[in-house]
Amino acid sequence: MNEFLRLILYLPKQATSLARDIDQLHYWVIGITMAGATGVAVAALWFTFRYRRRYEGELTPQVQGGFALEMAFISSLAILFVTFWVIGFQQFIRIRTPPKDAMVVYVTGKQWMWKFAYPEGPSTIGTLVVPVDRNVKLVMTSRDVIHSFYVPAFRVKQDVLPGRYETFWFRAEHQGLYKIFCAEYCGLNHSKMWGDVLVVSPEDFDRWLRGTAVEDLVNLPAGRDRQVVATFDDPYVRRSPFGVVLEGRPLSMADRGRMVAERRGCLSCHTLDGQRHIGPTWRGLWGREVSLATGETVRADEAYLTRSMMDPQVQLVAGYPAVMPTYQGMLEPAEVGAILELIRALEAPLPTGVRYPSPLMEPPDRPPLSHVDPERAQQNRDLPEEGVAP
Amino acid sequence: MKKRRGNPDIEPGAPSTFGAVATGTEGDRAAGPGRGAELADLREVAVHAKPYYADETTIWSWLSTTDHKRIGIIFFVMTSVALLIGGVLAMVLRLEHLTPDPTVMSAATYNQVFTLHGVIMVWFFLIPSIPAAFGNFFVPIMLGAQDVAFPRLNLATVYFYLVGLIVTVVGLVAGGADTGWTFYPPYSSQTFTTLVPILIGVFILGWSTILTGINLIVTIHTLRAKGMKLMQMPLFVWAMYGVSVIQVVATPVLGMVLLIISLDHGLDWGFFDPARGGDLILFQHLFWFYSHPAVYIMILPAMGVISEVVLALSHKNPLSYKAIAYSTFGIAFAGFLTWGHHMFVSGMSTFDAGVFGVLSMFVGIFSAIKVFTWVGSMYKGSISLRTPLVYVFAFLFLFVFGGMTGIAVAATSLDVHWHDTYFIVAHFHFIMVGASLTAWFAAIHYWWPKMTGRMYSEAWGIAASILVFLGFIATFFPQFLLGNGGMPRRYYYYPDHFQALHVMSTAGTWVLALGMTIALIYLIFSLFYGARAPMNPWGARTLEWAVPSPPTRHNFEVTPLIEQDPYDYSNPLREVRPNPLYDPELERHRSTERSP
Amino acid sequence: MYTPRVQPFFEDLEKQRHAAKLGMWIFLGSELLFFAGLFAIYAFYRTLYPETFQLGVDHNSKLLGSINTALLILGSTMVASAVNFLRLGQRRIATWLVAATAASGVLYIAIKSTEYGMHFSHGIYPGGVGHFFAENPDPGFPVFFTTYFALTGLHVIHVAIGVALLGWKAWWIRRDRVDPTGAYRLGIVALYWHFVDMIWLFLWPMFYLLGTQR
Amino acid sequence: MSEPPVSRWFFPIIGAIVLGLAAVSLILSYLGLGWWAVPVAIGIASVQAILVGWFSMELFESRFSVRMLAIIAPLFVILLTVLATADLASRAPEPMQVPPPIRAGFPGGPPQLTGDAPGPEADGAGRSPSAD
Repeated sequence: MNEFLRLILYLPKQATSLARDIDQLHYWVIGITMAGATGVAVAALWFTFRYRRRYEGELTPQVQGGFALEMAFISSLAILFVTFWVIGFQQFIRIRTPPKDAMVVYVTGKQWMWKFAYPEGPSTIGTLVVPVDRNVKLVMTSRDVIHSFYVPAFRVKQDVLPGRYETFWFRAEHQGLYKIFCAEYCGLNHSKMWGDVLVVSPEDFDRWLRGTAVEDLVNLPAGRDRQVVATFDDPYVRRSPFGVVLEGRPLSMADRGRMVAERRGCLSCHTLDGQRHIGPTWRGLWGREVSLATGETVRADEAYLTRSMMDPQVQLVAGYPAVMPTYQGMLEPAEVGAILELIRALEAPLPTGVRYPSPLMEPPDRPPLSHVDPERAQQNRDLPEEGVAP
Repeated sequence: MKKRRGNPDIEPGAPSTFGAVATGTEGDRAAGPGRGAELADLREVAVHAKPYYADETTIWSWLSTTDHKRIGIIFFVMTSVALLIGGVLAMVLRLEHLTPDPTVMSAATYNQVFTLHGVIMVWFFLIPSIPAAFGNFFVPIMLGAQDVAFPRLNLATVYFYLVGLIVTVVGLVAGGADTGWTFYPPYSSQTFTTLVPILIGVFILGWSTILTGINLIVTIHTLRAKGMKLMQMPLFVWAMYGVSVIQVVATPVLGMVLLIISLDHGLDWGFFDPARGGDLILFQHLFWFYSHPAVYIMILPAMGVISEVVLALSHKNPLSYKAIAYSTFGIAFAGFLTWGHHMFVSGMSTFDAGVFGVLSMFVGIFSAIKVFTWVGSMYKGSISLRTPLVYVFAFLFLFVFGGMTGIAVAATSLDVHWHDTYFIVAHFHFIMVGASLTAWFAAIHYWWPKMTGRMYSEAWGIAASILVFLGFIATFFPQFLLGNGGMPRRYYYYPDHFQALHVMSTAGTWVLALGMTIALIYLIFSLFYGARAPMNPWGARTLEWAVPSPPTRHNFEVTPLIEQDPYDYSNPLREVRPNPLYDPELERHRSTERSP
Repeated sequence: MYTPRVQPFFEDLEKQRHAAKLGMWIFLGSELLFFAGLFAIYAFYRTLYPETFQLGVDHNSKLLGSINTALLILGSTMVASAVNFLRLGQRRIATWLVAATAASGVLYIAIKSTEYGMHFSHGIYPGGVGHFFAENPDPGFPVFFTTYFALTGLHVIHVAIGVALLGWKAWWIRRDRVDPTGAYRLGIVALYWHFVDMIWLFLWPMFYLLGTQR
Repeated sequence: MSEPPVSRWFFPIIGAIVLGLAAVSLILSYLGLGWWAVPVAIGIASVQAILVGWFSMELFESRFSVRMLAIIAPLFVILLTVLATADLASRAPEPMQVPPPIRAGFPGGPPQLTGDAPGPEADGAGRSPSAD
């Protein structure tokens, strides 16, 4: 029955359980409303035929509508509409509240393309590769105008605004390729701002994370609608817009965070190996109770860390000088995300086995050491010093 | 009783009503011999008085007229031209969608064409068409007044509309706008098109609707004929009252929004620019606070026309006069509470989405009351199937169909899938084209005899109305399916699998255009060769059918006495007699010393 | 002596007066909604940046704001008594009062422009332009001052229109030697001036009093 | 307006009361009411507005239609302001305190970052709109 109704109404295949529930409500609401509409028209036609004018000047009785009849009609309609709303709003809350254990992917909408950055490392343009049967939470922002991340197969969309983060979560239940559209008008090539959600098995996903190109994992359907899969793009390399396959080393976001910390001079006051320096160390800082100069303690979570980047003096850590300049308006959203991932990664040793000799840094008046870790420094040196944005 | 052609509804032998020559009736004798004389000669004047358009026929007399009927005709012509332009733009848009790739124009042109289609259709046709054209023409006559409360202000609205139209056309030529009719920042602040002239043009046009609203409200309050209480006014006047209230309260907020976007785009003041602390969702609140009541500005006059046509052609009193009158105000005020359902996915808080969702459901109930009362009023009526009634059926089916999809969209979770897709395009076209445009056609055909003194041809009328109905279904029903399939709005390119439905929809527009052109042709034809219209072709009881068609410059030579309820079809049509309080001295003073 | 002519379609002068007053009130209703957009913007951003708005309000000079408030309240009283005197038949006092109200309006505009001058000198321009915003880059400031310029600017334009109307009315009373029954024509302009005064009664606390209240 | 004239001192007294209220509001603004400052100031302003409206604008002698209008118009202002601000108040807390995006030519703002220069022709993505 679901399949039959879905085909009649030209709805795309339901890829998530939430989509199936929404479609159930869809069938009920459209069914009842269409019945109501045809009922009204048929009643009008029947009355026209039944009470057609027999002779000119025919007089008609003065029929006053019963107040009770009117009230009955109104209250029944009110109850019906409000039940639609109650069911609808519950589903809306399910759409809007992502589960706690969801895997996070950072999405940036930019004039006429979608970019995805995975905490584990690769970032792609136009193609969101996710494992099947796994909660995925997208933390989305826009670089210029309002876009809207819309996946018809999930029956969900969410506007993406510059200057704000919006969340969008789903749990794909079938492997396959689902189209992404931009639903909010955003300029010249708004109609070209497409993308794909590629749902693969968990093993394939892990192999993809470690660098296997997607084309080897799954044979993607050819044809114009599918975006060419771009993997391992490197934000520092300028590349063509529509996701030509490109080269680049697997850089985890934490690595990139460290590069940003170097460039912005954070490492001239903060250390990564637990040493106390001009500013508090970042190792083990994530989620720790920090005691502030004002006496109260606060948990070092994302909100606290980003606020102290923007106006450091507000929640100064006890026992440290208030010398940190504000980074308000200096950091890109992606850079903030990268630094957060770096701090989060410092709980456990860095996956790439980076060793940090101590002490690391000189006082700020001297230029910071150009490299942090001898082996990796060589790799980073040949990166052109260009703008940063995953 | 043989059914006579042309003039079926006047019972043989009944005295033709007050406007034309009235054979002596007992009413006059009772008014005393002396007064009978004045009554007779005044009626003499009435019969031979020339129609309003024949009074003076210089161009200047039309440009400087303060006669509400001429201003109604000028607005009727101007809004019809706007409909023509908007319709051509719509046809071009649909041509573009024949193939997923560029077909007739480039992406930049496409963006400007759909913006212009929106701006012209919404502000230059849908909002002013029925209130300014038919409202100006018929509300004073229906109330038994000679003119609106502020005639010169009424003329000013014509010029505001003209200046607005010219500034918008200049804006179109000087770079146009490609932001859609919603002008969402930050794109409207950064777009390369010169947006500001079009914004100023619509701002000036906004003044025209506000002043029309003020004029109609004051006319309804102060110029009703003696004895006509609020509950005895025709239902069309109630609809005009409701529309004018919304126009007066909502349009200024649009004016402010347009000014802010002009400052944003022109002088980069950055009200909503996130880089300078602004919030984009605040703009959407302000814009939709106006734009949702605006859609009720578009549908309420249509409901007023439908109430008139249903009751007149079924010769039946409304099932409950109070239900329709009060639900007009229900829609007018509830319309202001529901704007949030345009912003469910825009990043508004979940709490607000819930509040606006449930409030939107209640607006649907007021419309349902009206539909229930209309269909209920046809019960036990004496219905004659004429062209206006065919348009009423089209209205009933399309309005309820479109309205119900509105209820479906207000169930918040469904809107998340439908928002900004062709489902929404189909929903609001079902209401704007399906309901408002069909009601506009019904109004044209219902009042054509009164406005022009000519009868249109019934056969062609019904044929054209059926063509319009079928063309509409063929155009917009596929768009519901496109929306379900996930086809987003304002898309120049689109995925291949949507092409079949797009071709069907484009074919539908050709049938719709054909139906409308046929209607245009036979209406113009009837202007010259149509049969002379009798005073009361439908046998309706409202006051505008008690004056000669076309009416004279001052509608009623003497203020009429209100005796018969406007929808009392249980006793024969009574001749409208002059007001017994008629005092020749006052009347002479009024009738001779005319305002220019 | 000028006695207003009854329009042919109004039954009597009283009905015509009511129509004029109702028409003006509806127009003032729409003008209030015209300002409503900006009031909503102020309320929204004050909730978003409470402290920055208080700092911004401290930046405006409370003295000039209060003088303006007194001026407009005085003007509103004078024009109301002018209508009353016209009804009492004393045209001379009425003319002087209307002229005085117009003068108070001009003074208001003068004070307002000096305030704008002070802001420009401090490097505050609408749209977050100016060195003031570079020195304290708090995101709330550009939005506060843009709303300040928009709201007070729109209000000053309305005051200017009011001054022109009042001047024309003062001249009309003297030239036509208006009699009491014609007083309602002045009443219409008085309504507009009271409306302008009411808007400022709300703008004054919003932009001058609700600071950090030291 | 055509209504019977009132005594010559009627309107000056009303004006004095409104001026007095303004003075009260000014003094209160120096007392530092904290959270209560906004409701008190707006409350005093509303009382002043009602006084001016009821007496100076002759609502006390106007017919019901005018009075109804004088009540409805402010209601709509309150409706728009309250519902828009409610949206802001009830928004879910941001997952991250987001820095506002860098906008080319942000007047008075910090120097523009190198690299991806945002703006319509950014990133060579879309061809410049004119050269279609």
